[in-house]
Parts: sequence; C-alpha cells; structure tokens
Amino acid sequence: MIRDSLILASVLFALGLAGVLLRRNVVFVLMSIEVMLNAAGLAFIAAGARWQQADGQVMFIFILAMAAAEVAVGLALVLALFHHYKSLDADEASRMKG
Amino acid sequence: MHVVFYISAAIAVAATLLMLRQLNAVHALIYLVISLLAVAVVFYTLGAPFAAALEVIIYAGAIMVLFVFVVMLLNLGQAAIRFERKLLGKGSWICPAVLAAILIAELTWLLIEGVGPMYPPMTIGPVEVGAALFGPYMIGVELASMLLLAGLVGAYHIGRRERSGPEPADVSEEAHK
Amino acid sequence: MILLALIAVLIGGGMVAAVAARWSAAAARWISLLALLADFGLGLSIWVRSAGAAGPWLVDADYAWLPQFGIRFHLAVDGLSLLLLMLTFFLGFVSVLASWSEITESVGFFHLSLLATLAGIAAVFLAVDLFLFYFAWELMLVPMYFLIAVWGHENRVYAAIKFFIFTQLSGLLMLVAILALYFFHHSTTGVYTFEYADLLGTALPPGTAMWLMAGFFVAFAVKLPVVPLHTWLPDAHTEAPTAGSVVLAGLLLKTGAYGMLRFVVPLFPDAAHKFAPVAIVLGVIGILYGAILAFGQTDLKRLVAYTSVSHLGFVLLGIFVGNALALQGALLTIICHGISTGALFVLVGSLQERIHTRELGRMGGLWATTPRLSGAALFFTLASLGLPGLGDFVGEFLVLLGTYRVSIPAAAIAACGVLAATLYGVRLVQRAFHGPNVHELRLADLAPREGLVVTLMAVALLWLGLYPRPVTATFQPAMDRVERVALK
Amino acid sequence: MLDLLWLIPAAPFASAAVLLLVGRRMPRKVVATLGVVSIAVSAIVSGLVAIAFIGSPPPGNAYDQHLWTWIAVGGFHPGIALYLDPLSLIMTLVVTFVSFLIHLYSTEFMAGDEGYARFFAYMNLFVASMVMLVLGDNLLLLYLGWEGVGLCSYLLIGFWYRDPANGRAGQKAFIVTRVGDTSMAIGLFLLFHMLGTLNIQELMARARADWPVGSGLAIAAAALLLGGAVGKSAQLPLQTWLPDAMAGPTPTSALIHAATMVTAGVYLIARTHVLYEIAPAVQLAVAIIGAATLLLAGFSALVQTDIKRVLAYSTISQIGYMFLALGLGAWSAAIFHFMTHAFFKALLFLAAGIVIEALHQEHNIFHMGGLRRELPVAFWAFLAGGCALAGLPLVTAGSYSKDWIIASASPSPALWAAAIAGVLLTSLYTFRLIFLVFFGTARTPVSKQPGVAEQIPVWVLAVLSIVGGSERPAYRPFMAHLFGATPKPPEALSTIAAAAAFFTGLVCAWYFLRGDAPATNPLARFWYAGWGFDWLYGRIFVRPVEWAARVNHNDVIDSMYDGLATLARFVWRGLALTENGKLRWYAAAIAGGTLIFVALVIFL
Repeated sequence: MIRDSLILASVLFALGLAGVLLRRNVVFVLMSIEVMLNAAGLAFIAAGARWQQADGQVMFIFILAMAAAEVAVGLALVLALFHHYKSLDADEASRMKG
Repeated sequence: MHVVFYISAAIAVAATLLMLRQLNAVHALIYLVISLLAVAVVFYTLGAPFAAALEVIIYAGAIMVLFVFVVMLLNLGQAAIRFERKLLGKGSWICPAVLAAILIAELTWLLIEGVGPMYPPMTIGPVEVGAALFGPYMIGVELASMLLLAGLVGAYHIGRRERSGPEPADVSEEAHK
Repeated sequence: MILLALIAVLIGGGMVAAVAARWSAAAARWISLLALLADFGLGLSIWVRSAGAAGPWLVDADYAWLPQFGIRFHLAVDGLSLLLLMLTFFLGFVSVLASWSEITESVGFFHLSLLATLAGIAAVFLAVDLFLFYFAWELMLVPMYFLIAVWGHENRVYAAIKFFIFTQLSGLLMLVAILALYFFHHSTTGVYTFEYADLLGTALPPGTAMWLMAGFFVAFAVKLPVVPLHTWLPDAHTEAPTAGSVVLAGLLLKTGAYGMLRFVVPLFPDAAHKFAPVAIVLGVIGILYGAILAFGQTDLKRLVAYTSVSHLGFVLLGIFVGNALALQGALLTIICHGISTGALFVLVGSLQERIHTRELGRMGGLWATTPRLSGAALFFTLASLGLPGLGDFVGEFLVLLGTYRVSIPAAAIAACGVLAATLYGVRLVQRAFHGPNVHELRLADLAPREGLVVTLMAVALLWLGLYPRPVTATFQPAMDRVERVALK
Repeated sequence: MLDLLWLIPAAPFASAAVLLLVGRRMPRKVVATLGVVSIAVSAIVSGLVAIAFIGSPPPGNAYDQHLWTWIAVGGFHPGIALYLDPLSLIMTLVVTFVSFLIHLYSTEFMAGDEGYARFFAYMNLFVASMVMLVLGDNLLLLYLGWEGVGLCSYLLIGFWYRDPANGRAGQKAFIVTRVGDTSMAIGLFLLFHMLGTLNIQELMARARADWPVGSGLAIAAAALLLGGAVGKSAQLPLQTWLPDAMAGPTPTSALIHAATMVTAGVYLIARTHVLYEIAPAVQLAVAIIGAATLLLAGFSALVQTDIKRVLAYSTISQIGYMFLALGLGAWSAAIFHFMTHAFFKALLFLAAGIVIEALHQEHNIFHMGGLRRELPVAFWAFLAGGCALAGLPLVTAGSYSKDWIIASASPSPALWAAAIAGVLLTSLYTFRLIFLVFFGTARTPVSKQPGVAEQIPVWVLAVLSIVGGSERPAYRPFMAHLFGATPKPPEALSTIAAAAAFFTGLVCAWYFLRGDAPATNPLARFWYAGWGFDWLYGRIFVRPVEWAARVNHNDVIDSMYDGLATLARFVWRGLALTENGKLRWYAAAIAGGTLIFVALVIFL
C-alpha cells in the first residue's frame, strides 16, 4: 500500500507537471503546481508511514507552509500580470525577458 | 482500509485529469478540491490523520479559497473560456503527455525495483507530530514562519505596486475628497 | 621584517597617495615617488649588506598564515629575486615620473593601482610559499587590469579583458598544478605544505611531473610570453598608459621568466630537461616571429611590444638551455630588456602626449624638432637591437654562447634574430625620427623630468653593458643552484 | 709611455659623449676644437706609444693593458683589455693619424651644417670604435668596436637625414654589414665553445695546438669569421652597401674608406691569420674572393658617373687586393697596402670633397671638366692620389704595396693575371676620372676655393701617398716582420708587368675614355648597376621579408584566438535562443533534464 501510495504520488506529480506544460493560463499553471506540491507531500507522508516516524508529516507541514506562501505570491503575480498585460497567457509575459 | 485507499487514489487521479482539461477556472478549481480531498483520505489510510486534517483545512479550505477569490477578482466570463479554448491548441497536449508518461514510467520502475520490505501503516497522531515539529525541527518552524512572512510582504508589495499606478491614484485622491 | 616592509611601503604609499589626491594631485605623485624611492633604498641596503652571505636566502621572513593547510606567509630573497625587486622599484619610479603629466584623471586611484600592481609583483618575487605565490600572482592582475581599462587608449577595454582572460586562465592551470603538487607531496610524506623548499624534492612519477610542469609552464609562458600564447601582449602594451606599458614590459613579463627559473626548472628538473628541446624551439620561433611582426607594424607602441616578444624568446632560450652562460644571459636580458624597452615606452608615451598619435605614418623627421627625444630613442633602439656596450648585448650574447653548447642550429637561427632586430630598429628610427618632417611638426623637446628618467635608464644600460659583473655576481649563487638542478 | 694606451680610444669616446650630450649648446669653435683635439690626442698618444714600443720593445714584442674584467660568467671572462703588438700599432697609428687629418678637413667642410656637433660626435665615436676594434685583446671587445663602426657608418651615411635616400643608404650599410656580423658572432660561439676563450692570442695558440691543418672546425671557424670580414670590408658577396654609402658627407666617406670600417675585415683576417693557416681551403677562398672582387669592382668603377661612386668601387677593388694578399698568406703585404691605401684614398676623397664643394654639390663627372686650372689644389692632390692608386711605378707608395701583392701572387698564374688585370682596370678608371674632371672644357663654374683647414690635410696626405711606400729602412723591416715571416722580394717580372699595365691604362684612358657622355650599352649598364647584385638581393631577401611582414601584419596567431572568440559567440547565440522568456519552455526544459537524470540513475 505504501508503494502504491508512492506510485500515486508519482502519477499526481506527473499530471501536475503535464498541467504546467500544457496550460498557458497562469491560474491553471498555479493550480498544477499545487498538484505537484501536494504529490510531493504525499510522498513524504508515505515515507513517514514506511518508517513509522513523525518526520514525514512534519515535512508535509513545511510543504504546506511553503505552498501557502507560494500561492500568495503567485496569485499576487497573477493579478499584477493581468493588470499589466490584460491577459493571463503566460507566454505574453515572455516580453519580460532581459 | 485498502479498498478506501484505492478508491480515493482513483478519485484523486481522475479529478486531477479532469481539472487539467477544464476551460472554466472555477470548474477546474472544484476538481482540484476534489483531488485534494481524495488525497486527504489517502493520508488518513496511511495513518496520518493530522496531515489529513491539515490537507482538508488548509489546502482544500484556505488555499483554494484564495484561488476562488482571485478568479472572481479577475472576473472571467465566457470570453475567458473562448480564449482558453484558443490557447489549448489541438496538439498541445502531446508533448506534456509524453513527458508525464515517461516520468510515471521511470518513477514506477524505480519504486517496483528498489523499495525494500514494507511495514504496515501505523497511525501517528498529532502528538508525535507536534513533539517532532517543536523538538528537532524547531529551526524549520522558524524558517517556515519567516517564509510565510516573506510571502505575506511579497504578495502585499506586488499587489500594491500595481494599484499605485496613475489611474488608481486618481481614484484614491477622489475618494479622499 | 624588512621584506614585509617592502610590500607594506608600496601598499601604504598607494593608499596615502589615493587619499592625498583628494587635495592635490601633485602630492599623490610625490608620495608614490617617495614610497618607491624608499623601497629602492631598502633593496639597496639588502644588496649591500648581504654581499657574500651564505645559505640559500639572503633575507628570510616566515610568518604563520593558515597553518592548518600548511600555508605560511613566507617571504625570502636570494640574488635572483633581489635584483628583480630592484628592477621593480626602479621601473616603478620611472613609471610614476613618466605618467606625471599624462595622467590627469583619478590621479589618486591611478597611483593606488600602480603601486598595488608593483606590490603584487614584488610579492611574486618574494614569495617562497606556493600558495602565497599564487595569491600574489593573481593579485597583481587586478590593479593592472584597472591601469589598462581605465587610463588606456582607444581600444582599452578589449585589451584589458584579453589580458585578463589570458593571464587568468593560465593562472588557473598553475593553481591546479600547485594543488596537485601539494597533494602528491602529502601522499608521499604525509605532510601538507606549500613551502617551496619542502616541495623541491617531491618524488613524482615522470608522466605526472610532465603534466604538472606543463601547468606551471603554460602559466609562465603566457606571461613571458612564448609565441603561440603571446597575442594578449601587443594589445595590452599598446592600449595601456605609459606607466602600464612600462610595468607590463619591464616587470610583468619578467614574472614569467622568474617563475620558470624559480619553479618550473627546480621543481620538475627531469620533466623540464625532457621538455627543453621543445622550449628551445619555441624560444627560437619567438625570437624570429616577434622580430618579423615588429618589422611589419605601423603603430609605434605595437612595434615596441612585438620587440618584447622577440627579446623574451632569448630569455626562454636561456632558461631552458640551462648552462651557466645561458642562465646568466637570460637574467641579464631580463634586466636590460626591462630598462631598454621601458625607456622606449616612456619615449613613445611622451611622443604620443605631444602629437596624439602612435602611427609611424604620421611622424617623420622628428629629429629636427626634438633632437633630445630622438637621440634618446635612437639610443634605446640601439640597445634593443643588441649593440655591444649596452646591456642587452651582453645578455643576448651570453644566451647565444650558452645555446651554442647545446644546439648549434638554435644558436645560429637565434643569432639571425639579432639581425632581424636591426631591421625593425632602423625602420623605427627611419620612419619616426629621420626623413623629412612632412607633417611639419613642431614639438617641445624632452622636459627635465623626462630627461632625468631617460638619463637614469641610459646610464643603467651603459653600466650593465660595460660592467655587468656586480649583477652577474649577485645572480651567481641562485643560478648555480638552478644549474645544478638542471644538470642533475 | 705604453700605459697611456687606454687614452687612444678614451679621448675620442669622451669627446663623443660630451658632444652628444651638450654639443648642441656649444659654440661651433668649441665643438670643432673638441672634435679635432680629441683625435689629435689619440694620434699623438699613438705616436708616443709607437716610439716607446719601437724604442724598447716589451717582452714578447707585445703589450697587454688590462683595464677591467668585462664579463665573468662560467668560465667566460673577457676583459676590457688593450693589446698592442706591431700589427695593432701600425693600424692604430694610421687610423688615428689619417682620422685626425680628416677631422681637421671636416672643420671647414662641414662649417655651414646645422648638425655640426652631431657630426663630430659621430666621427669621434667612429674613430674610437675603430681603435677599440684594433686594440681589443679579445674577439668580444673587437666585436664591440666592430659593431660600433657599423653603427657609426649607419649614422654618418644617413647624416643628412631629411633625404630618405640617405637614410636608406645608411640602413643598407648597417643591415648588410650586420649580416656578416651575424656570421662572425656564430664564429665567436664556435671558437669559444671549442677552445674555451676569446682572447685572441690564447685562441691562436690553442688553435694551433689543438687543430690539425685542414680540420673541419678550423675551416668552419675561419669561414664564419670570413663572413664578418666580407661584410665589413665590402667584398663579394656583401659588397653592395659601399657604393650607396656615398650618400654621407664626403669626410665620412673618406673616414669609412681610408681609415676605419672597410679595413676592419682585413685587420680581422690578419689578426686571426693563424686560423687561416690551419684552414688552407678558406685561405684560398679569401684569395679568390679578393681577386673576383677586385675585378668586378674595377669594371663597375669604369662606368660610374658619380665621382664618389668611382672612388667607392675603387675602394672595393683595392680591398680586394688586400684580401688577395691575405689569401696568399702575404699578411704584411696586405697591411702595407692598407697603409698606403689609407693615405691615397683619404687624399682622393678629400680632394673629391673640394671639387664637389666647389661645384655646388655636383657629383656627376660629366658635368665637370677643366678644373685643372680653377682648382689646382684638388688637381695636384688628385694626381698624386690617382697615381698612387693606379700604382705609378717607382714613384708612388701604392705601386710598392701593390707590387708586393702581385709578386706574392706569382705562384698562382690565375690570381697573378687577375692582379695584373686589376692594375690595368685601376689605371683606366683612375685616369678616366682625372681626365674627365680636370681636363677638357669647364662645364660648371667654380664657386669656392678650399681654405687652410682643407688644404693642410690634402698636402700632408699627398706627400704621404708619394713617399709612404719607399724603401725606408726605418719601417720596411718593421712591416715585413709584423707576422714573423720574411716577405717575397718584388720580382722583376711582376714589376714590369704592373708598370706596363699602368701605362697601357693611362694611354687607353686618354684615347678612349674621355667621351662627353656615359656609355649606355647593356654591358655598361650592367656594370653600372654593380653586376645586378642589388636587384638579386632585392628579389631573394628584401621582398620576401617585406612580404612576410606585410602579410602577417595582424598576426595570424591572434586571428586564431579571434576564431576561438567567434566560436564562443556562436555558442552563446545558440544558448541565448533557449532564453526566450517562455515560462512553459523553461518548465519543460527542467522536466526534460530531470527525466534524463532519473533515467541515468535507473540505467547506470
């Protein structure tokens, strides 16, 4: 079951990655990133269960905190982007390249 | 328990897949929430009730609410869905799908080949987690708090700067009057 | 203590000059001059007091630096480094005087950079801890880079970056070789040390020794420069301000020669011996190639720069021929080339200050309007083309004499290099100073300050040409050691 | 008295240094006084030294004055040391005395020149270097003087630097002689390497002891030194610089041709004659070079139009005689001819200078004529010098020295015939010159008569040209025993043949060579151009070097590094394409990279 949960984590991570690559809308990209982070958290939980230690969950909590911070900044960026380009297309932002 | 695990795993994967192909952001969000809730159940079956609770409260609750707020702020209507359809070109899914498939294959291969003997899951409650969190991981907690603070400040800063453009400035001046 | 003072006076002087320049540019110049004079005096006192001293080092100063890695702040002088130090201070003195009226912007920073470069060079000559040596080796590049990039001529940034890349990359090779040597020494003796004297006898497998020697050789060959690696030199020399050119040609190149003598040959005697034929061929190629390129140049400074390539071919030849005659000849060439080429750069610099060009085509017939400058240029050109009675001749003749014992064809071809020197020498004099004054230039002749510089250098060359024995006698013990190693 | 020897080179050296440093600010009178007096001191000291030396010969008939050790490195310690023996004594005497006369002459000749001090400085340096060359007791010191003369010839030939042609002539002299010097330097390396010293006397002793006659090393050493001698003495194949060297002021030409420079090669061979005795093949080569040069130069002199170029080719030809004598082992004869040649060639040049000065810098002999009455001084001087040059039998010095050489050549019929032919040629071109310049009708008016300072040297030299070679018991034996060998007495046959050749030339010149215009047939043009050597060397040496310098002006090697930089820039362009700012592209790149690494972990 733990192995299966790790496989589930892999599948979710891969799906998140696919989402990041597939979608051009930044909101969707952010959502896909959430999926990837969540998959990573799942992997930690599974590993914690495997060793019967609390560390896995601790790590999950850290990931949670990180995801929260990331979403806050990311969504602020989405708003800024939308105000600036009047579009949510991530490729539009390629004009920012220096 | 096993049955619950597999059912919720299947739901998580399916919900994520559906999320990926949604054009409407709010619909996608709902699928995402479903996926997260399913994963919470998986956590529970893995003997991590505390993590499951956090997943529901913070992820599916707080963070997703943030998303909903933003989507509403952006006020995307039917036009956004048409635009989204345009963005999602015909063949655009091929490359991500191939990459994702390879990734899944590689990781699965690793897991099937390399994982040693498995112990049955054992419930680890909030007590142990709390003891670990504020014991050896104290520094991590401090760092996380700083990260959150930084995220707060950063989000505020980025949002504020956009609003201090010329037009909003006029608005605020008028508001003062 | 006195060795530490040599470096400290330069750095301190540079800093005081940088500060003083806020109030008065002249003060900065005088302070730099005094600092160099003080160092020259210290060097002289070492020379006088240490005459006939026994032991490998005349003066030795050893301080702990990073003892856990076996790194010590170990400075020492023998005859070889002492005379190179004297040359450093002398040419430093000259370059301060030469840039007296040339440099008008950021005078303080200029003198800081100049003195810092000189301090780095002095440290290179003084260091006998390999780590300290590498440290100084890299350190002298930075202020030199500024000298070229800030106060240089039209194409200065290109030249400065080229200079930096060449020297820096080759320096990294040396670092690798130093570290490898350090670990090899540890693996055989169990002691971690960068101390020169300890590393001397390190037993190395022949293949490894060859590789490590190559690492050192490339670093020094770029500085020297040896022909396929020389192309940074003409650009850097041409674009640098006068002081920069003097320091580059007179001193920086000499650090390469010094490194070969101090490290390449003694640390890897067998590998160096095996490598010698290649180095000799490279030296001979350098002599001819540099001379022919010098003959083809129309930029006066570039012409002089290529003569350096040619002359330092003699140095390389002398070092790898490795007998007493050739070694002493190489050293004398080092000293005399520093003075004669330095003087040529001073004169070209003062000419450029007057006519704002270095193109030979824009000169001609200058003798009529600036007889003193032209006469001085003639004198140093003659020195450069190896006129007997002036220093360069003695050095080059000894190198050739020594080379003949090892390889007759090399000596014969290198002797043709002296002939080629005649070609570019007379061409320089003809195009710039003789001929009709077609551009109707009317220029001020050498000022007393410039006259003093030039006279000092001319006297030094005459002395070295007619009575070089004090110099060769000072070199002798150090050279005996190198020769013993080379013959072993 | 002998310990004053150092003063002979030192006086002109010091004077040259003073004149170079502060000469421009000195009044002309002081400059002239300093310039002349320093040489006078040298000449007087050499006279005193000569008296002392002959009066009470030092032990071994040689005197060595060690001033200081020049270099002391690993068994190589040449000194700054002067060596006086009969050979260097006679050379020093002639050099300083003739130079003194030329300097005296120059005070008037150069009076109007702006570079007065510079001129005297260079001239003094020239004499000092020559004396150093002659007196040096080791080959390195000799080499110092040797290069010094080369340098001064360069400076003096290009003295009037405003004309690029003069500069070119000076450069040519310097470079061509330095070609020879390089050969000589290699010879020095060889000698030091094999024999362990450069001290001439030790060298000769060791060579005689170590090397059997005809040994390869001796041949190599002698040949390499010969290379140097050929360059300085303008012999085949390095003779091309001397005719062009006429670009310098006339006293310079006199100095180069008579007293200094060109005779250095003769001195070098005489000085190291032991080597040539051990290497008979090279000695024969010396003789053949001498004979060939004397003929070639004689033919060239026959068709020249510039009065100084005629004299220049005659010098090459006369030095050819000296080489012939050296090659035949008649060392004393060579030195004897050097001495008489110094007198009459200096005389001829100084007289030519008077002519040129009188005719507003006119050099072309076809624009002269009839000067016998207008310039009697020059005429009589020229007549005396010309007769000595062509060898008027019994009367002039030149005939004695030349007869001696011809007599020495009698064992070899070919060389002997060449020497006699040389006499005929000499007589032809000499009298062609005299007839064209001093007889016939005047074509250019005379504007200046020589002053006292010009006349005195001319008269003194004229007298010496006549009497310098007669059978004086005082120095004929001295000359003869310079090298410890008794010379062949002149033979009747040689003397008569030479006399016949002389008179034939005189008569033929009168009847056939007084034309109004220079000969223009191809052969004459070929001779006029010095047998095409300049053309040949231009093609073989000058152009390739210039071509290489021009082609490689920008340093091929540097462009290789530029290629490296271009490559780096190319790669940068390629990599910059990936930096397109597209978020998803970056994410895909990260994902791709991760996949590859995971794959590596799995499969390796």
